[in-house]
Amino acid sequence: MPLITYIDAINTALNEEMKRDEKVFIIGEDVGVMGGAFKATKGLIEEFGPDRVIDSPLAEGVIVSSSIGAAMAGMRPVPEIQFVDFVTPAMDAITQQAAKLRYRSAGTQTCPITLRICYGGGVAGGLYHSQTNTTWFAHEPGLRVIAPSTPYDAKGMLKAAIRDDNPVIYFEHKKLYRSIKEEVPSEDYTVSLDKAVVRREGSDMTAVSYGYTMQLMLQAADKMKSEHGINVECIDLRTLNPIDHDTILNSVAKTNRVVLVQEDHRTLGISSEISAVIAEQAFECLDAPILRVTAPDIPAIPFAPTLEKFYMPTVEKIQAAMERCAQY
Amino acid sequence: MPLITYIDAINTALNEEMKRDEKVFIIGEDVGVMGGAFKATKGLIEEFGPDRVIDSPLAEGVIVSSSIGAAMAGMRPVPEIQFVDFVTPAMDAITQQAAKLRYRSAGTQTCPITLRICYGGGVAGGLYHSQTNTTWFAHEPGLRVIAPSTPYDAKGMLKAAIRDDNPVIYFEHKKLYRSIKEEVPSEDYTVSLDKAVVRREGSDMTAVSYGYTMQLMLQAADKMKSEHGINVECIDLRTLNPIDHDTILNSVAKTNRVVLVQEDHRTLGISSEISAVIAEQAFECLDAPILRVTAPDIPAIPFAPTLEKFYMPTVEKIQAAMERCAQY
Amino acid sequence: MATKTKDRAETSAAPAKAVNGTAPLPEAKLKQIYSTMLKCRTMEEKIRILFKQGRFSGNYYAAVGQEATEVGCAIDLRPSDTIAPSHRDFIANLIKGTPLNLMISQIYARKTSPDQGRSSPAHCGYAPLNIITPASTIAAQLNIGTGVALAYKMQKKDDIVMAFSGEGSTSLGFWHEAVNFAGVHNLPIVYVIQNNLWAESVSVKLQTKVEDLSIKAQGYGIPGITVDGNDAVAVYRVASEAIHRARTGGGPTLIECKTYRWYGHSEIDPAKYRDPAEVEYWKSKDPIPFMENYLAKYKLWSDDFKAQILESFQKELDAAIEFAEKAPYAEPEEALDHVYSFSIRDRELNRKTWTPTVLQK
Amino acid sequence: MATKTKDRAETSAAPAKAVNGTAPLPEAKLKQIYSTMLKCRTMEEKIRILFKQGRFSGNYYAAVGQEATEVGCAIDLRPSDTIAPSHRDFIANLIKGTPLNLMISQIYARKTSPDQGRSSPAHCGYAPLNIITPASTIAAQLNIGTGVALAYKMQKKDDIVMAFSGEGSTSLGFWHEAVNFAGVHNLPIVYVIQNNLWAESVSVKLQTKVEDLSIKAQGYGIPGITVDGNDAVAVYRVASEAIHRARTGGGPTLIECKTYRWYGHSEIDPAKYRDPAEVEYWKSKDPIPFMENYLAKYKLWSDDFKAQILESFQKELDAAIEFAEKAPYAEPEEALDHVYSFSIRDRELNRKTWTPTVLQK
Ligand SMILES: Cc1ncc(C[n+]2csc(CCOP(=O)(O)OP(=O)(O)O)c2C)c(N)n1
Ligand SMILES: Cc1ncc(C[n+]2csc(CCOP(=O)(O)OP(=O)(O)O)c2C)c(N)n1
Ligand SMILES: [Mg+2]
Ligand SMILES: [Mg+2]
Repeated sequence: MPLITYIDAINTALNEEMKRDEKVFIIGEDVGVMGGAFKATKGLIEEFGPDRVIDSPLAEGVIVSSSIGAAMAGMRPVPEIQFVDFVTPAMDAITQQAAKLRYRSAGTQTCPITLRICYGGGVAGGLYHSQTNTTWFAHEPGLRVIAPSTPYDAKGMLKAAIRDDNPVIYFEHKKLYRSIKEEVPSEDYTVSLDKAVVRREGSDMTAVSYGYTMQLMLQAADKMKSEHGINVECIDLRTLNPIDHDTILNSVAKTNRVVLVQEDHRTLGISSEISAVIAEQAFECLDAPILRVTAPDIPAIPFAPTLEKFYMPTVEKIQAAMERCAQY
Repeated sequence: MPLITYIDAINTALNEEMKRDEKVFIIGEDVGVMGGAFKATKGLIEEFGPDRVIDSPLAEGVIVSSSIGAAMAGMRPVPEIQFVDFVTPAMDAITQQAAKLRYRSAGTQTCPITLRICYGGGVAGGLYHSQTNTTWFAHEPGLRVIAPSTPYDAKGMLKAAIRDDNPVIYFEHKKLYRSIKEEVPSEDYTVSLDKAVVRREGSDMTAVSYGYTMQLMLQAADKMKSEHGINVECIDLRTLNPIDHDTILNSVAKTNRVVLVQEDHRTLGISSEISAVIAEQAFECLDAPILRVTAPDIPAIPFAPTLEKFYMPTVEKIQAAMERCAQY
Repeated sequence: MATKTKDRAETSAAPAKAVNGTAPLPEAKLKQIYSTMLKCRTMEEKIRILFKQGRFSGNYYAAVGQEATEVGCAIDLRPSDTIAPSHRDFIANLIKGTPLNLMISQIYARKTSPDQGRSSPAHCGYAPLNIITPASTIAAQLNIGTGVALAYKMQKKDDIVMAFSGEGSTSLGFWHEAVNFAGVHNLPIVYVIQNNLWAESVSVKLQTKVEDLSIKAQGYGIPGITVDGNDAVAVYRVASEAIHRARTGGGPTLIECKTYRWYGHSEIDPAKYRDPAEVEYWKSKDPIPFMENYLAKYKLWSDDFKAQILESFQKELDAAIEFAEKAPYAEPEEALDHVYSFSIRDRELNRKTWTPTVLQK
Repeated sequence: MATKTKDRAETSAAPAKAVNGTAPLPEAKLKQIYSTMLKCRTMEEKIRILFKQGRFSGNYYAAVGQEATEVGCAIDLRPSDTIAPSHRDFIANLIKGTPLNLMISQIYARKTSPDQGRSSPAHCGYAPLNIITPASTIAAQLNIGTGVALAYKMQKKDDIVMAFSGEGSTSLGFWHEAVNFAGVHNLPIVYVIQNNLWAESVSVKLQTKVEDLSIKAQGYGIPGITVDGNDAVAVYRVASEAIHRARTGGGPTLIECKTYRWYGHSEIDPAKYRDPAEVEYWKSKDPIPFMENYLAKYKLWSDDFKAQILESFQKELDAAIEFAEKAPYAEPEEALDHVYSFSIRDRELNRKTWTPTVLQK
């Protein structure tokens, strides 16, 4: 199996799906001749032509709404938002149209789109190139929201998303694009859009995260083992909507302790929902407070290195929370 | 003290603030000659003229962004969004501009706007005239988000908001407009934007809500007392961002049991955050799971009466949860 | 681009003959236009009565007064063409052929409605005839319709999309994004602005500084034309040309129909913001008698002809109302359906509780 | 509305004399325009080198090649006028007078920057001179600027707003909402589109079907004009007229300046999507030698004059770079400041834990 990066996984998935199904097309800013701001769509316009890889006008609203319409009419659009910081012009299309079309038509009109959105910080992107904003969409029933954290999942979940009959928001973390490699099958495969996955088994504590901080969480768990002999079970959430409660709750029933990790700022991040689900459905299982490792409640990631560092969750911050949890 | 409705409280507050400060002006769809879709701005254009009560074009984005700019230049705009279901075109203006202007300019540029938004269901409004959507903004540091549930607060908080130096999102529940009356001072007064308030003292259980369901929660608490002798402490959240943790946690430290009530659907509603705060900061205080009474996770409130009824929290549903909590 | 307008004079409303010579349309077409307008009017006036009688709840947005616009534009669409209607275009369903039982079920929010009672009354779509179920969000249907047109082009079909919007809608950013996009991609779509002078209580003078909204087409490099929206034949000719252009690869057209809604924005709006003289003026320009006169000129109209149409349609309508009134509402739990392609009923109705699986450590 | 354009021919780029007679501008003004352009160029080329040397991180969006546009438009603004800049208008600060130490501190994200290092480099605002600190969001500054213009009008001031945007920005809904609004309210604002043919890698041909973007003004009922954005004098005259109109209650103007960015969208963009011949063509239309020739014609330019400007500016610039490089970053905890008008430090840094206050019941 070839060892590939996260962004190669995305590129390959797009390529394979476009070959498999001629209804699949791509639309977004700079996805064509430039191959995407981060090269996720590199080579696709050369292979599939400008009718299937559309360099759109600078208008996120119509990038998404035209995809919705095209999907209604039988296509499988894969629109792209260059940075989640700029998804706001498409807010209506995503939350009021894509999320509600099936519902408002009692299932007679649907829009299977896969909206790829680049998100996340830690790359000196500053206030407007580092945001997370997953909450806005995880809060909207009718949308599937996924956020793979490994190349294997990046590929398998993107393929599954494109084939799925629901509107899917696919969050790809820019810091993961080239920072990790993994062996990924060249054969066709998909990864479930319904299930969280246990990345590391453990009996002493449950830790849950997604995206880039999932990788940091794994490192912190390794340190907990080597430094304290504590076994942290690490769950990669992967799907932010609808959330796979069972995998989390089964783990908490076993470990009785929970640390939740997110890159997003604290209030109403994804961890809030997970915490609430645990406190409601697995209260008896808890031996300690549910701790959250998050960014502080500030509007976005400031640019200066001192400030960005203060903002971002780190292995140290996660480990400190795990230690507090273990000691409770 | 005159007995007035919630909507009269809003109308009076606007009138008084416009008299007090000529920098205050109103802008929105139908706020002028029609006096607002629900008559919240009735009579104001007659009194203050069309330069201070502006019937805007049908464009929520510029309703908010023009207010931001005007506020930067020294005005005190009070823009209105007719239904929160239609706030999406203003998503960028609210979350990326208003919420972040002070931050991105290190405090040198600010936009004290008070964005009034009508929200909420239970009025046969259907999918697009009943939404809540408070989460989108409660999740954004830099915004104050408030949601009064009584005429007294409606007036006092609106006045405080207009005088506040931060961008404030003022959520007014359409079902409250004319369904409750309260004695409200004719004199000038303001209500803090920082504090939740205990509406009903009790030692057996803490219940928290905001908006219309706050009123239902009080009724359920009365029934818990009369039917079971159980004293439920009811907290009216009032401020959704930043949330007043202390009032809630002090209550939980006393009662050791929690029921959270929201009209919004379940996932990532305001209750999720409150639950997470309690599970993290007052874990020792808990004798029972933190229960949430919410709407189901569906895209919006469907129109048909059977379906709307199924969706909405009711006194019965709240009471049932309180009973479960008490029996635990 | 014969209809491309260069200046104000040309964009003004013009009767049919000014658009495309003087040859009258086929008799059958003229009669069909008329009878459809009459049915629309009859249905909406009836729905208004039903609302006043409290026989359905919610609200209704009547297009009474605007029938020439809607019928003239949409009468020739194929089933495989798509209509993207706004809140005011319930009658688009009648024109395109949605069964009346289903339409009235929509008004009554019954299970038998195409949306099983989920959307508000008047927000009616119908998948088999490619009528997009509208959101209330202004311009949303037009944006989605633009995507349908993109698909049609990609699929090399000769189907087209007709998207309706009010003049108020033109102020919204999404409207602009869609029309600009259609221009760039030369999409098979016809944008119809029904300029009825008011967006709820807001005068068109507060929406935009321009007088004839078709001039906006120039900013997108597409043809634009303004037509008298109360002259069904004029509208029909202008629309036919635009539809033909769209079908044959000529790209989008922006049509402004100047017209008027007789009643309030909705049934709960007394519309006091309008000058009664303005209302009277427009009622005197009622598109239906206008069409009757036109037909009469060609000896195609008689009281009897009208009475026949009305009589048979009344029967149909009464039957549909009876059908709808007898139809059930959806069951409460059905609120949980059609959120996703899979069911969430179990998840929502049966929340489990977990207990520790091992002894305390 | 002398500059209102009716058709394509008139909207084409035209040298200064065609706009407003042939009288040359005052010598001092011509020299000021030139020297400011030269400083902008010098500063941006230096910043580009600093970036390549890794002396600051993030990114930079150079307006090299577009100086005539920016300087010609903004040179006469008062301190109390507002500029609404985009990501590419860092030099607007130089033109309006933001102290160089602060500007370069912005590039270095130091505490001494007007934003204390919060925004990305190039996103520079300066409150004392009414330069809006830009978000990266396209068109956002223009929308906020429209609100500032609304306030100016309400306050009966004769200050105006100048809002810059790229041609790509015109596709965005917000852009449309703002310009339409300004038309309705006749606001004192000048919208300057710097049409540099590319929005990142996307050709203007994929943004919109129209050729001269000033024609979009017609959709909003405001004057629109296209001008050669590399001819500073032409730009200056067009802008002066628009500014005068705005100041005197004549409302908004849309100016399209046809120009070109020499380098990539940002310093990390090799811009391979462009034809090298296109780049060469535009480099041959460099606005600075163009202005030198113009000045020389009136005997207002010499090598010496240029050398003097450069020498003194280089010193200033070097001093500013030294200042910035020595300046500290903000302290980590300062990330918690300026979220609200009140402090959240205590809340974020000292989270309390609660224990039961009464015995178990
Ligand atoms: C985005 C959005 N904002 C506001 C509304 C509320 N609203 C419903 S209809 C309407 C006026 C529409 O006017 P116009 O487009 O002229 O259509 P008309 O009602 O005249 O047919 C408004 C403001 C909405 N539905 N969507
Ligand atoms: C709403 C939004 N979408 C996308 C982006 C990413 N982006 C930054 S600059 C740019 C191109 C801008 O082109 P143009 O308006 O022509 O300005 P120019 O860069 O040419 O000066 C894009 C797409 C953004 N900043 N904001
Ligand atoms: Mg209208
Ligand atoms: Mg450009």
